[in-house]
Amino acid sequence: MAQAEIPYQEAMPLHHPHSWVTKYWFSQDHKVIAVQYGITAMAVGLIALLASLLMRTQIGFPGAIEWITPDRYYQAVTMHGMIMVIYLLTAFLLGSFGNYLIPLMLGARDMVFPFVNMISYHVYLLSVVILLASFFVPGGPTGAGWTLYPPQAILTGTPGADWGIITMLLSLAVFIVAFTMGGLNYITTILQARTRGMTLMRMPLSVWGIFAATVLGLLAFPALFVSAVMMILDQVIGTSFFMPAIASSFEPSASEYSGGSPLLFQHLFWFFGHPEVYIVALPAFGVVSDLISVHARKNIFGYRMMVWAIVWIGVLSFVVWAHHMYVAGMHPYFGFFFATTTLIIAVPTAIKVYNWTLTLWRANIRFTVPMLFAIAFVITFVVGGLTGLFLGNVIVDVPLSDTYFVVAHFHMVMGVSPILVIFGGIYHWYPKITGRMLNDTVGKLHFWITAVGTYVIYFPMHYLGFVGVPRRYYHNEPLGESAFYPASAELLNQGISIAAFIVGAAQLLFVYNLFVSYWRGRPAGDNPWEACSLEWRTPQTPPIHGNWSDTLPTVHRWAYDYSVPGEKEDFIPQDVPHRA
Amino acid sequence: MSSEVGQQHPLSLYFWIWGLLFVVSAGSYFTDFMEAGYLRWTLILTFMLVKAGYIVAIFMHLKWERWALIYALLLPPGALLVLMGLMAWESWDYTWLSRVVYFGEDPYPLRCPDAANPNCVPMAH
Amino acid sequence: MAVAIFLLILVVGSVIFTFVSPWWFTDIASNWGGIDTTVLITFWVCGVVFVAVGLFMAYSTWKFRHREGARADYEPENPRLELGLTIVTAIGVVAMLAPGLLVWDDYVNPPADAQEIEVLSQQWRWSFRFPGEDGVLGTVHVKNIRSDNPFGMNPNDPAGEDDVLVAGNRVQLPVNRPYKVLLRSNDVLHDFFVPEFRAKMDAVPGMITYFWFEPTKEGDYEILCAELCGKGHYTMRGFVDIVGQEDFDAWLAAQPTWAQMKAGVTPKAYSALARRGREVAEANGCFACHSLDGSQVVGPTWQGLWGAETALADGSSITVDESYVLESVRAPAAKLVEGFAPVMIAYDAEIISDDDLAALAAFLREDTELAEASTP
Amino acid sequence: MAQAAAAGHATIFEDWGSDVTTFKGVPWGKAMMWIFLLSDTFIFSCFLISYMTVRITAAEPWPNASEVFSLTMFGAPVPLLLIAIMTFDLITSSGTMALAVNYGYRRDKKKAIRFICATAFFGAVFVGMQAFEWTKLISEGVKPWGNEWGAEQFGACFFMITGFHGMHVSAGVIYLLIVAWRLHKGVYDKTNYEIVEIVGLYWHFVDLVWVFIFAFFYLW
Repeated sequence: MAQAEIPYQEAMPLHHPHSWVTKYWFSQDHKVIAVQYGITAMAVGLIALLASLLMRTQIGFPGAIEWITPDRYYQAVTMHGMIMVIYLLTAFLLGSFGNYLIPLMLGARDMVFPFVNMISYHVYLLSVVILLASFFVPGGPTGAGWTLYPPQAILTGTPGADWGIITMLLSLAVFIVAFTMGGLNYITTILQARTRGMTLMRMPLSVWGIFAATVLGLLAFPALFVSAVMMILDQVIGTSFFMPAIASSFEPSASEYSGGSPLLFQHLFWFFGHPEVYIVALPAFGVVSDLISVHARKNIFGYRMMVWAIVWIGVLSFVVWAHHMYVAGMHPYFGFFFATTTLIIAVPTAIKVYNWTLTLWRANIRFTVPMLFAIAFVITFVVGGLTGLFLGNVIVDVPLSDTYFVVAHFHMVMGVSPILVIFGGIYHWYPKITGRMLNDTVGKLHFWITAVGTYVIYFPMHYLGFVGVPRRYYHNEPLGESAFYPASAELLNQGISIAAFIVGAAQLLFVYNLFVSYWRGRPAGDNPWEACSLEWRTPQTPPIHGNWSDTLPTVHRWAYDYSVPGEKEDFIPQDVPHRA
Repeated sequence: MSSEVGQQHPLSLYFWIWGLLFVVSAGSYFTDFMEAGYLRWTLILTFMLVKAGYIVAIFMHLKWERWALIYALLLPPGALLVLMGLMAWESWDYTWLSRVVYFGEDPYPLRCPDAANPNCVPMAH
Repeated sequence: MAVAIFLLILVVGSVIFTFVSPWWFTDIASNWGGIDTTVLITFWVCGVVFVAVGLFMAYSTWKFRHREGARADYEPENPRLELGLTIVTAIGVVAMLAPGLLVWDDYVNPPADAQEIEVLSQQWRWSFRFPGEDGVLGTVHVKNIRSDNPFGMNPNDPAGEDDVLVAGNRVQLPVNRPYKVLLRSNDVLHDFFVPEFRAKMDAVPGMITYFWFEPTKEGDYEILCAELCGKGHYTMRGFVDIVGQEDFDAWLAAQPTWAQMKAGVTPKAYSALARRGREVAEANGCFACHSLDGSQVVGPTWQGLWGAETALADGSSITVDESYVLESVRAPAAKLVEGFAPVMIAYDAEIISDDDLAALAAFLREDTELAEASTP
Repeated sequence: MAQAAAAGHATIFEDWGSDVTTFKGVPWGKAMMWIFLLSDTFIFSCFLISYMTVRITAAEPWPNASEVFSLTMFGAPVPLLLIAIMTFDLITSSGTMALAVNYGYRRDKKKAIRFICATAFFGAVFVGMQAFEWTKLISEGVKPWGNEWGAEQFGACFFMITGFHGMHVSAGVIYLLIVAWRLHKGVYDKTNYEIVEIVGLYWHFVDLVWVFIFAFFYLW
């Protein structure tokens, strides 16, 4: 039966490029699209990095640059958050890693609908263009915070409440269209276009993570789409979905609103927003599992548990959303329900951490650059995950919410952690993409500055939160003898800012490495890391359009046969048959 | 197996379902002439689910798909039921009540004589 | 090797930092010691896990680093170990969750004798309302808000007549009495947060939210807005002064009730031009940043402004007169008052016409003059 | 088809545990359409849940849909008359679509095309009636930002939900016509004509959504 169906894929029509434009710009090759996604996401990510440095300048050294007015500060806060979460992390982990790895790891020729896949990237590019356009519209980009809570997002007390917010919402809606086109492709490919022998329980965990995240995305982004549509209507034609009766001293016209519910927006936003956390986290979990296994030369510990943990985290992520809203004024009894579900989700998450560390036990660890990033990810994620238990436990969240504790927590868990994985993944797969290795020395320098620097930035920040320093303050000067911002805290903020500048600058090393190694890097060979999974088994490196030779590979084993007792080599690729 | 790809069913089945859908829709329409109350709501929801069921099961052929697909499609909307339930609870038991109690807004004095009474359930119509 | 040392330093360093650094909770000043306890439980459970995982990783990365000829174990899974870890984790989770839920149950159920008070928030200041002698807060609605009814009191609700209205960012409360704080917002989301009380809750426009607490220690505590509410978010501060009962009674008695405010106990005989000036100020949102009662919000207060000697940011000083007022509206940054950030936008003649501006100046002049005239 | 549900629940584990494909016998395009519809279900549900929330929280009275959407016939107002006609029109189109799918699998190309076109026609009629309904309502004073009878969210929800549904119907009509044209040109001759079923899934889904809108918006 398998033999009967596989020709369906082998006969797949491939639109080979005929010109520069169809090869690099309108390419239907998933590998090119992956690189397009990656470059675009990184470029827009640099803007987010700049925004964060502006913020840190103002927080560490208030008034040092007069150009940073409150308006610009809040715009930087907003754009930094939104770009990082959506346009960098989501786009990179799914658009870039997803596109590159799914067909290669599953032994497919390409995504099932390459044309839709190509359109997906260009719609994403359009959403980025609209996003960047918001910097040039009257009033500048929105400064409502990345959560875009109404009513303030569309009232004039907030920067960019006219054009800024409209372009932001429009860009999000377009992004969701792009994601849907890509996501449908990923899921259909994973479910319907695997090669012979590739059962779901033989898929590398990277694919599992991307698969679960894509499912979450397809079910969660609709809530954001719907709230974006309704907020645009509220802003442009004056409906009152999210707008109750308002008496704004800034905007007399706001009195035309009545009867809407700001809480509704928050529920919809977090019904999307919490799965979004896992949309970013699950691919990172998957990729890091593969990195650890390959470079520790040991099978991933407890593969089946890892898969089920991914599935359960995905399922539970839809019933925990309101733990972002414990002090938002929602129904007080929701606290019991959401605290319980949230702490339940900690169990599968903890299992994943245990299994990563247990994979290191009795391993044979090669401290390559990807491995360094993977290890740094685990310890960063441990800190971020544990502080999540504070914020998920409803009453503990009360004094800590909306303080720097929250900032530190989510940067650890969904800022730094996934980015460390992205770096690790790029160092790991760059040889496959380009055929050359990234420079090891520069890579290690980049790693140490980034890993140590981010810890120095975010670990002390938790304690500012304990003191009670609220987040999103343009400056913290207390009015009187207030304990919430002692002089020592100001010193701490300066230290954090300096660390942030250093880490920010260090990212240039990475960009430099990417460019220079493309031409000067050491040739990589087919399988420099001696990994088992299928992407290293293509006949050519870099793989050609269509990935495989005339027949697709046949899979005989899981992707983690490292150091199998009695075998000569310490790894057995997936398409090597068992000995009779 | 090889020759029989796709869905082939006798035409009469479609005509039957087609007819039934008309009947159920008519029933659904005539609930509008009823008095408001639990009976009417029961009928509205029943007709709605019957109609939706026929369309999905027969017209969209889900009845003849394999369980692997059926469950993959029917389970995820459970998340929506959680969202819907919690939003309904919060809306009437908390947001609406606070508007009535503190803002003195009560458009339906007959519907809910004692607004502060938590047993007082707002029902439309 | 370097990685193992890095992990070791990281774990040990984090622990030392926790105990040595001066940054921790402020001294608590309310009944919510239970919150601190649950935080500590969570802190210890999580801290132990962090140290254990960190040290385990440090040891593994040192012990099992790659050596020539070495080979890893082959161990796909170990169901007993995995089950054991799952159970231990579940126990830890319950240990944190159970006390947390108990305290939350306390948090959302105010005691029957808790006194209701209202905190009214708007961009970017706080006001407060006490229920008066009848102990009942009158109904309110934003639709009622006018310049002569800033709290939006329902004019037809007798329960509101004796409500005590406190404008300005400062409020007093007597120590050792439970309060159910009703939170109301006129415009956007705000959040009433006093770090020393631990408690906080968002104020959501279009509905009422609440939390309760009982102050246990006298002192002045700073109120922070903890929910982003626009560009003036960071300026939205105030004070809660926790005092003895007698001090509080005296203070409360000095505040106007709604009935007194309606009757115009302190009427001001503005000219028509000045009344128009006040409307201009309201229409353009000036009162969001400039108060009339002496409280410093985002910009300088307008109380007693006219004719006052004002220090400027560049070190010079100036007497407030018509030409200065005009300049400050058209080009606010030109002569910035000391101690304020240059956050005000410039209002050109398209927004506020010259006539309107003259009316505004007249309002400022008469407001100061009338206040001086009424002061004995 | 014996592969049907009758095969039992054990097939779930077989299918999900197998290689190559999880949904046996489901072409790529059909799998993709199903997953898209699942995602679209979340969009429409979020719209309807939002509508439910603003309706329950509304402190102003909610206009009575059966009065607002009545048409005068023979001098007496008949509630929801137009909506009922629209409902029957959409069911009719669903029936023709089902027949088109059936003929597609019988490889009766001509009849399949004919019924697809009939479906598109009924869809276009639906959009036309909706345009009429919108015009009438707007002229009677129902606007997205307010109406004379009560809560302003009534109009906002109405235009948003029916508008989004109407856009789906319009897109469906175009999709149907494209498929019919390509079928006629013989683009799909080498396949099993599963494209007809794929477009049919979309069309039935649009009808399905209307069932919920009818119950929750017009009858509530």
